[in-house]
Amino acid sequence: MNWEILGIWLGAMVTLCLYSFLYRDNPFYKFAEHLFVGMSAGYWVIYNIENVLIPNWWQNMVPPEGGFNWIWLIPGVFALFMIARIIPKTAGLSRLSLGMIVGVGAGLNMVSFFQTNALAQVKGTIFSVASGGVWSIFSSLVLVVGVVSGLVYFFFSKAHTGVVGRTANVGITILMVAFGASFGYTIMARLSLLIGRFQFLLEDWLPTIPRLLGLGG
Amino acid sequence: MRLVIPLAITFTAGMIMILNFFVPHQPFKFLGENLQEWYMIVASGAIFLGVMNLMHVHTRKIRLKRKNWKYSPVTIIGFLLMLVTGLIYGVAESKPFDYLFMNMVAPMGATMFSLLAFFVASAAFRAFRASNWRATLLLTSAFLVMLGQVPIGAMIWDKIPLAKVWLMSIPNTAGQRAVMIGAAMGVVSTSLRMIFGIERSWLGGAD
Amino acid sequence: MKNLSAFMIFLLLFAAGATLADSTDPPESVVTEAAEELEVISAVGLEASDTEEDAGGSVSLTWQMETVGSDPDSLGVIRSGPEGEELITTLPEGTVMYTDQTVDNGTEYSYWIVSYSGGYVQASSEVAAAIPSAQWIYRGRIGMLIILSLMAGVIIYFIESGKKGKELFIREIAGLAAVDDAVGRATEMGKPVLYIPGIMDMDDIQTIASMVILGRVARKTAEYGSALLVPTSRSVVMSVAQEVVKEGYIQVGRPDAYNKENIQYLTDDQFGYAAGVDGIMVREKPAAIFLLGTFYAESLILAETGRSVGAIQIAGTAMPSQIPFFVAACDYTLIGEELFAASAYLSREPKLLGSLKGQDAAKLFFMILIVVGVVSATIGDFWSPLKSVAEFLRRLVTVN
Amino acid sequence: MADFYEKLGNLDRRIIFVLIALSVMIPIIFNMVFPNPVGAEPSRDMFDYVDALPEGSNVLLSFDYDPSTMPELQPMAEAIVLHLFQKNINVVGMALWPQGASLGQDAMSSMADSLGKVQFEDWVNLGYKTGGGVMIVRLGSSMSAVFPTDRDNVPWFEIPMLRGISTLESFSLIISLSAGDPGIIAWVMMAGDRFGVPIGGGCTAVSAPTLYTYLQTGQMVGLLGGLKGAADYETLVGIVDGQAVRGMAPQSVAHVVIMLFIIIGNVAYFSQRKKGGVK
Repeated sequence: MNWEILGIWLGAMVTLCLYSFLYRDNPFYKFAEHLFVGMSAGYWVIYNIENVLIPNWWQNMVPPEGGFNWIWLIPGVFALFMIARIIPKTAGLSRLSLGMIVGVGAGLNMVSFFQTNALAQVKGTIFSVASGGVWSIFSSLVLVVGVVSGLVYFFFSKAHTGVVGRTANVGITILMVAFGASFGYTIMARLSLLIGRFQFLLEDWLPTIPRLLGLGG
Repeated sequence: MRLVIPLAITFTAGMIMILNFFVPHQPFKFLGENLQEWYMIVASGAIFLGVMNLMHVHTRKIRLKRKNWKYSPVTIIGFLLMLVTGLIYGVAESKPFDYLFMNMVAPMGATMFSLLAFFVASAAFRAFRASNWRATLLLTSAFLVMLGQVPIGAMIWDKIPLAKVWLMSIPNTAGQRAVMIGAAMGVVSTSLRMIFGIERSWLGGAD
Repeated sequence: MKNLSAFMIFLLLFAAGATLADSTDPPESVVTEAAEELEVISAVGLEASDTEEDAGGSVSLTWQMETVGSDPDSLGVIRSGPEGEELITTLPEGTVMYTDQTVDNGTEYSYWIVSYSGGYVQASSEVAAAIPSAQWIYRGRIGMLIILSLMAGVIIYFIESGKKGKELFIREIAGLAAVDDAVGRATEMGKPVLYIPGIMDMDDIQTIASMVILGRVARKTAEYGSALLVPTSRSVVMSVAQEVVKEGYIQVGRPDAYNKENIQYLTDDQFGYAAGVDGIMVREKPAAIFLLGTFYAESLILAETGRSVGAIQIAGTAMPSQIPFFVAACDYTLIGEELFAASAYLSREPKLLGSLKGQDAAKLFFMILIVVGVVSATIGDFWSPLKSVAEFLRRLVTVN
Repeated sequence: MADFYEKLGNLDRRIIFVLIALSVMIPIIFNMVFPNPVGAEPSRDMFDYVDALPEGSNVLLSFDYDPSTMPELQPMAEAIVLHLFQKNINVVGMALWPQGASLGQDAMSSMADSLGKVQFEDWVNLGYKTGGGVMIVRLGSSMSAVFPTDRDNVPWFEIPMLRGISTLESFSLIISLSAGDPGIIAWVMMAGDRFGVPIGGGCTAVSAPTLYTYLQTGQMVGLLGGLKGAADYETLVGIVDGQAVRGMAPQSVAHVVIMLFIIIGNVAYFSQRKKGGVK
């Protein structure tokens, strides 16, 4: 049994089933979709066990060289509280774990978003506009005006009328140009994904058909 | 009463993470690092909750013969197949678990990802209509960048690829920066509302 | 006799070394000739200091290696402290820094680097001492701390003033005004409402914001009586969604209409989730679809399929790379900060509207910072004192 | 006549899907190659700068990527190495990513065999060193301290072409093929800004926009962006059916198809508007 060819055929079959969705919803897509959801859920359970629960928790709580670190019981208990939602009576316990997760998320997001998305971007926008030729001066002006008017567009507590309205209009205009440019730019990356899949179908899968029928080399 | 403890935990966890960023001194370094590890363990431990729900939904669908119930066994078998091979054979290369992943799960992921090539085209066809001047700007800048990406653009006018570079380095950067700075303000304000318990509907409590 | 010749060569090296030091490019021949018989080089300019901005218990050592001479086999770091003298580590030659983490705060330690060659200590650097201690603040992050606490103070202030009933204005946000008629349309057509909370977990702030909006949407579907489907990609998000939707139905007085089966987990896999949700879309044919939270490449797979089933689509995310796809495929798109304003907008609660005013104040602060920074940097090119103003502003927002 | 335009405007999207599938499949099946004229853009600036380097000058080529980004960056590596060898420029290879060293070795040794270039005289591979930006600063003061030997453990002083090289300033150009971090940004900050050595490079399409700003401020002399950048350099160096140029064929056809549909969509839209409002 040539496992390699079987592997290519399995891959090709599920690929074609998923592509059938482009025509319309049909039994082949339903089959592949349900299979994909089930198998990927199974994959991520194993992934979580092998890459997070065992190395980061179990091996810390019960180190191979013996002994027991009680401190690692705390996350274990919190995880059990989450799973306790299954039983309606103890579902309330899961709120404690939720509290921890949301707390860690809020604290971490707050500082990292503020550092990378706010301060670093503001720092990048403070520069001398008068460097380089006329074209680079114009570009720098567009960049600075774009950022400032973009921020004005995001104003909530003032109606977009009068001066604020006009600046916000300049802002949304530059935002639209930015969205158009990044949409157009991404097309090449998406197409190369499709090229990769078709190369698999045309150059890996199709040649196996004559070999299987004993015609080819 | 049932809300006070969770909100207290959220406040402490949030403040620890913030202080861990600003203060290198001992208690916060130890607490901050541990908290991040603990959070990861709780979130990944919770996955059993999800898969139990998945199995429950599909077994119930079969029992009640709901619409498309005939496909539910496929999900259950697919899930058990990966779970059992993963537990028995382990995740090493060329083992059944890895074989199934490389030859079925990964290709399905790549195929769904490649659907974007089709959807980008149909979205462009429908959305890039010059209905108002803002949509016209969206359309022209997308069109110019696409032209700049392929040789035909350079054939028409050799400055077009430069226009693509300009559009991507100036207006695109300005737009992205404005969105990022604005979003960061929203993140800070939402985080504060969470940490100080001003927003509590996510806990299912009356606010 | 052997020692005399070794000494002579040492003298030759010393002379070559001296000439080498000041002349820029040494004559080719001198350098190669002397290379064979040279003294093993030792570390010079050793500096020991308490490791900056750490939790204490560590000393940083930095040094250079002499350039003229044969390389040692390896380097040894010797430390003398309260427990006496000991070799704490050996390092490959050519290393120029080491951090000793095995020290206690407050005690003085002295260090020196020895060069081993042929198993013996051939050369040793001079001694350097340091006292490890813990610092209370990352000095590079003080600027950020000031701005962040200023901003937090302003936001809390506006929340408090909101509580006191001060009338707070908030501009029209098209996407959010459409929530009502989107749910209304779904009810008229007897079709379900589909709410997609993104693919990240509850630690992601956009997902948290999405859960709060889900609470508001759940109240509307409870009022109107249409079905609300919420497929999730993470188990924790599933539990929060069940909690929030149940609460929405209870608050509107329709606990019986809450159907836990509609809020289900699919898979943690990004594209498995996209495939599953596409399946739900084409089979349930929802009349209104919400895509609010963190999305990556799968954003257009969902939005384009939603479009094909003819649903009103309201999307919102703070991921700059995905907004263009939502703008192209959805009827309304909440761009970045508008996603976070949704809960205040929909609930109209004074304290939430207050926090929006605080966000506007912060944006105003940054806008002024940018404008003053750019003006002073530009004029600074011609009139230098202003350049230091721009430099100061840049340092204020620098975080390291 | 009006409903023709209306039907055209709401064309069934599956027609678009079929055309996109064909425009990708046909070029792959028939291995088509299209002419690839290069406009006045950063890939041409990169080519012109290398082309203007005098014979016998030294260029440092850093392979900062791994197999996952090979489709875009390996063709760039081969085209750049070919161009440097054609100009009889000494190529010193190194890598900030572990697998970059072996990918660079493939590119350099294959090109060297075809052009009769001799290892240690015309090109050398110093291999991978960890440390990213910090290591680059160290290269600024003494390269032999960081690379006492090359990738095959030949000591620095025994390699003839390296005798004239002591620090980064001995190079007339540093080229980094970068898939992320550490990569071009580290080279621009640590080598370009600090030691004033001209920096050129190639990167994946996804990281190109952030790097374009370096071109505008003059911190980079040229940049190859994604598969299109690789195809441009292959064309400029004279490789006719290079890997990247072949890869560009389905891209060009599909892009043209999408652009045509945008035009058709607008034609249908405007003709309906003239005929009294859109439904």
